[in-house]
Amino acid sequence: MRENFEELGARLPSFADGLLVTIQLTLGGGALAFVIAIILGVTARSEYLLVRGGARAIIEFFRGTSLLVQLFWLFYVLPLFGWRLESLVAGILALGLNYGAYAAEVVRGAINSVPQGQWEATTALSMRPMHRLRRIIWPQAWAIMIPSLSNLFIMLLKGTAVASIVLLQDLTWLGGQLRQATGDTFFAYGVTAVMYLGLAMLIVLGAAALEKAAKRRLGQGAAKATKPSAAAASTTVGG
Amino acid sequence: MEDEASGIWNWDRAFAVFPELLEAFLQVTLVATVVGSLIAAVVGLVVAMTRKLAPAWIAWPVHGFMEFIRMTPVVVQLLFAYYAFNFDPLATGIVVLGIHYAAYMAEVYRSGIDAVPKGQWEAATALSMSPGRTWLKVIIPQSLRTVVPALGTWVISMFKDTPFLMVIFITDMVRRAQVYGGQHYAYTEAITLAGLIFLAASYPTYLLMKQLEKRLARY
Amino acid sequence: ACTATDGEGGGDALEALQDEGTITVAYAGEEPYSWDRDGELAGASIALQEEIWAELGVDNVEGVLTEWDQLIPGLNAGRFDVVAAGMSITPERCEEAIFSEPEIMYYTSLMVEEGNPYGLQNMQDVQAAVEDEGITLAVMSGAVEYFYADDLGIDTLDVGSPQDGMDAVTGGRADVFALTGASLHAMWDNNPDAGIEVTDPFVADIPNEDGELVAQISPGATVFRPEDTELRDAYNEVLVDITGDADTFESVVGEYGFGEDERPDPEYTAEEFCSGELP
Amino acid sequence: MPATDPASANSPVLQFEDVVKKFGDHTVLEGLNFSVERGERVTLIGPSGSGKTTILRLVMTLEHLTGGFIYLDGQPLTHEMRGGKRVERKKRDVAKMTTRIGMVFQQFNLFPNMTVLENLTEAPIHVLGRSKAEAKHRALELLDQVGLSDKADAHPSRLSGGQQQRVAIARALAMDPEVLLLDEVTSALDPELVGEVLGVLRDLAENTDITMLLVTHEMQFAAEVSHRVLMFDQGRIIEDKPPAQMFSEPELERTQEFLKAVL
Amino acid sequence: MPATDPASANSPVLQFEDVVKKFGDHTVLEGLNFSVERGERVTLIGPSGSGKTTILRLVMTLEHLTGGFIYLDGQPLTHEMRGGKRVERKKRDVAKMTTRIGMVFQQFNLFPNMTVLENLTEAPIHVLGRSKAEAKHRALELLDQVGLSDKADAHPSRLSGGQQQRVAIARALAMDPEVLLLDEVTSALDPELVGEVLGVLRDLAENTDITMLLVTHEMQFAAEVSHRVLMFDQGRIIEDKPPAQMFSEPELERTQEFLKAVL
Ligand SMILES: Nc1ncnc2c1ncn2[C@@H]1O[C@H](COP(=O)(O)OP(=O)(O)OP(=O)(O)O)[C@@H](O)[C@H]1O
Ligand SMILES: Nc1ncnc2c1ncn2[C@@H]1O[C@H](COP(=O)(O)OP(=O)(O)OP(=O)(O)O)[C@@H](O)[C@H]1O
Ligand SMILES: [Mg+2]
Ligand SMILES: [Mg+2]
Repeated sequence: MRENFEELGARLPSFADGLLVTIQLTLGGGALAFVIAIILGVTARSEYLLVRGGARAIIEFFRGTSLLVQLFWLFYVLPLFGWRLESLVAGILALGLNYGAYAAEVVRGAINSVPQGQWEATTALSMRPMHRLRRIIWPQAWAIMIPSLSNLFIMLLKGTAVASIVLLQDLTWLGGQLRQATGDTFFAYGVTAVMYLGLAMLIVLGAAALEKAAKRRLGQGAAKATKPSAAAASTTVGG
Repeated sequence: MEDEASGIWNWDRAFAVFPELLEAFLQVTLVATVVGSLIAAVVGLVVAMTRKLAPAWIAWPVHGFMEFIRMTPVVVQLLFAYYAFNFDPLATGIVVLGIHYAAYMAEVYRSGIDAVPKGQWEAATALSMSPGRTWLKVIIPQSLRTVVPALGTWVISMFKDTPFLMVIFITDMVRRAQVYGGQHYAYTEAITLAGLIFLAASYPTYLLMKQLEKRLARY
Repeated sequence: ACTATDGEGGGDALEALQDEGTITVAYAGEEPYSWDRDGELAGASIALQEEIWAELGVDNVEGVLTEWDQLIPGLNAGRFDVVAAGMSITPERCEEAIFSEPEIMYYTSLMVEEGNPYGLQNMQDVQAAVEDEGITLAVMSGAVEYFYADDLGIDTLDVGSPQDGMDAVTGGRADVFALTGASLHAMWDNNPDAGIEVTDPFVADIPNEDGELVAQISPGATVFRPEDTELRDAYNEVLVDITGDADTFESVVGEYGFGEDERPDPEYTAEEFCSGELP
Repeated sequence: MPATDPASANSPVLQFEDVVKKFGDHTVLEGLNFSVERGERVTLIGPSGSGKTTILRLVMTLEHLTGGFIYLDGQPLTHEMRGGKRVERKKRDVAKMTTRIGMVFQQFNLFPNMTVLENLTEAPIHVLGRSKAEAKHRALELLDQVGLSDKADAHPSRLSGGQQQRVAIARALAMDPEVLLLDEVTSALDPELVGEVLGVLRDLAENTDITMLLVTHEMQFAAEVSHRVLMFDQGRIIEDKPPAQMFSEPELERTQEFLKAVL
Repeated sequence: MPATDPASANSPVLQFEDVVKKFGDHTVLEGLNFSVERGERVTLIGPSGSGKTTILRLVMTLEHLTGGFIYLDGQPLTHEMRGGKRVERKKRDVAKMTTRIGMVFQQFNLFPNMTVLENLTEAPIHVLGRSKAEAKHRALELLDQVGLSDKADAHPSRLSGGQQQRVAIARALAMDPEVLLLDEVTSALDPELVGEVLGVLRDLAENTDITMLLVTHEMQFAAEVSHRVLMFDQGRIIEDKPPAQMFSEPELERTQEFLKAVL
């Protein structure tokens, strides 16, 4: 055990680098996924069949083929057509597209679950579609979608473990290296698991804070704040 | 796609590797997903009910454990289980996948259960129905309607996590594609086909779930 | 650091590399061939690369540590210039990639539990023990031993890396792990307390299509992109000077425990392995 | 279902003794005392938030009793004195007693996943242990009484609000309760549908001697069917009279004010 | 906001011409014709499901018009005849016209993510293009009218149902509509709170000459404020009279029946 920790200590600087890679992928992929989710989630509700169909096809395609395969295409096949992406870019792009497609369903579902009466009230006040979406529907949908998005965000964090496919040396990769150096599989992956757990906790805490703020804005805050909730933070449904 | 950039796509190769991939898909990916989903669906429900029914000293540790499962990569869990218990690798892998997804499905069940109106519980109490009967006949049947589509999403997601089984030396479809690639130094066809098989498998799953959802929405 | 050659032909490729002063080499992390030794690129394959590229006027060899399955796709996608992971030359692979002349000969060893309870010394022993005693053989998928086992009709546990194989043996998942001797010995040296031992390297005898046993001569070589034939030829010219002379060879790779046994017979050519004339 | 316990012979069927109910810091009922005799029909009236619903829910054990006691047929319901201390009774024992109480909710709360008939037979079969045939027979009888014989195999979602509420009443009656609690059972209905439900209840009042505790905003109906009206304000009974008196000559100013607003 | 279009000078402010509305196979309205004059207050009554809500929703363009035309100030609203064919009008043009119509819903539908003041100023600023100061000034004026000046900065969730409904009325008025549609605006309220909302509407009826089309079950209120009452049955107008006559001497048996049930 002692040697294991010594080995780990010696590798801490590279673990810091690996952590940085994982964080870059998570934040970059998450940000991109969020943007894609909004675009696809909104267009998938379009009244125009073509727009809606297009969004649906994109969502199904990126949900249906696996992240691994998408990454392979972006990084190894695209260059054969003359498009070369940097490792980090390819990683972020693949994560963003894949999880963006999942999150699009969350966004769509949350928008749909804003009560019908709210939509009708905006019509009664003659609001334009974009204005309605931005000012009335989104703030309400946002509060609904946070728990599911945080769930997906944790999935995305874990999904960054495929980074070694694009030659990035992330936490999982470094865990593998530690395993070779120590010959102790449990120790190496235990350390890795704890690091992922730490990052996931940060996401959970962040999401809980966001949800609280969103609910407060809807006037639901203090009224219901009876239970301190690790539970509320992790609620519901993905995709 | 195929001719001018001759290296990119070779149909002969695609036809050669396809049966191999399909075989691995049926033997590993499909089996793992189907059995894993069943485990996840059952364990998830038990966990969700534990959190509702069991005393705190049981409910909280179970919750904590499931949160740990949910927040750490499945790869790590696979490796741990594989070396800690000397069971059949495929069985170990399926159980680990099942429990990993149970952590997600438990949340789905929980929100489904919460979505059953409070009045239903009260009506059951007013009729002096036992808790067991209330769950069995009132709460679970009603929550299924909201729960099934969300569970379906996780089943589809599980399909695409089966390649992680390769860390415990199970040759699933993607692994088979990589081995083929390593043998012939040609990966594109094999990996792409694996992706398309995933797509071909998840889309019908999605349709199946829709169908089921409709059936449940009948009343 | 990756030099994009975009398939304009090998001659230009070498020039471009010389201008750049750096060649990017992919390796898979397998001691003693090519691995990361305390943050520095080391190994017999790497030593050869450095020697040869220096001779060709490229001073700097930069390594990219890569998983096995990413080596060839990365090479084809221009992510690196050559693969120096001691890849075996086989007819199937020659359809999609080009190899240098043989660089280092491989021998197979077996990693077993300490005391070698089944007394395994070669592939025939393994085959017999699998059939009679039901033992489990682990091989690394894609490695030559994987194909040996296939030809011998042995059901295997297919692991993804050398470390996986060792874990399989120490964890009781497999009774024997067959891999390149040098790699297994390096792992044994690094883990003297793991409760394992490694047999002496041997040349595997594998039945051909007619069922006759054939000794498997198995060399590793550097892989180039298909269009980089001129680059490969330039590399070969320097390489054969090294492999053609026992002392020179020893001086380059001796540091990593390689010697005359591993020096390829100059009569073997990559072409013969590619066409299936050898082994 | 007359009570067999001798203690109950002359005691009121329902009795509140120093009942206290708090939600967090908010005290809704503070030391409430009243009782209902067997066969009596009592209506609770009072402004919104005065605690009417809370009283019914306490009887049905849907809320936890903060202090005091409720007796059914002279027996303590959820809490009793033992060894000089007020202690909670065992869940099992409580459950056994609540089978003698039925409740109809404002929002019907029919089980949407069961047919009308299943709604009516589920509890009699699995709680009272009746045979399927017996439960079904009784259910059809009740459906006939509420005028819905033809809807036995329909799902609740196919029924109008008024029909759903009539089924809910039948469902409560299927358990042959001694006490029936009714909480604003018409206020979720369209005005035209209110009549049919009140009709069913009127029938019930005329033809049975079931004890009823009800909350309603239909004052005319309350006047017709109830023996006594209790006026609530801020969690206490401020007036307690037969309906004729209560509606024609309310004593307190608060009652007058309230009646003016709702009549 | 008097209409500037000369076509509208003498035409009714709202006119239904052969209006047809189907939900799938189910025909709710079949060739409905009626009109409302400027400043008139018209109440729709009739049994549940007769299509009253549907009429208001069609005017507000919340439902798609299956057949016929609706005119606002003589101009076609959602559909018009062009080249001898009935065609849909452009969304933009329709949206422009609907700013002249306001609607108050049974369930209030206030925006929970905004304060009361923001609820009232959002559309005037972003739809009508008023300045913030102007919108705010008008909003406060209206809040004062409905007696809620002190709630300007509160979130709707903090208000009682009656208060929420009063805000909803103020919100609709903030757009200065020519026509105000009100669909059972008191039926989601506790009986005691109904009064305050009716009071606000009574005020409005007395002090402005806004055109109102309303559905209500409060017959007394309808009698007080409306100029005309239309009795609906099965998607058609079966009686059309001033309230005094309608309630005292209904002609048709169906109307008598209905009024007996609800009065
Ligand atoms: N679950 C609860 N948590 C907190 N407060 C509650 C709860 N249920 C009821 N209350 C409060 O208790 C008080 C009495 O409520 P109750 O529902 O009994 O009144 P009510 O007389 O039935 O009124 P209404 O005529 O509006 O139905 C109210 O102030 C209410 O806000
Ligand atoms: N979205 C819809 N889809 C299908 N049918 C509908 C829809 N909306 C209304 N209907 C039907 O149209 C008919 C008229 O409904 P509407 O709501 O206009 O009646 P109403 O007169 O307002 O009744 P109430 O007094 O109950 O509010 C009803 O039969 C109703 O079931
Ligand atoms: Mg109440
Ligand atoms: Mg209506």
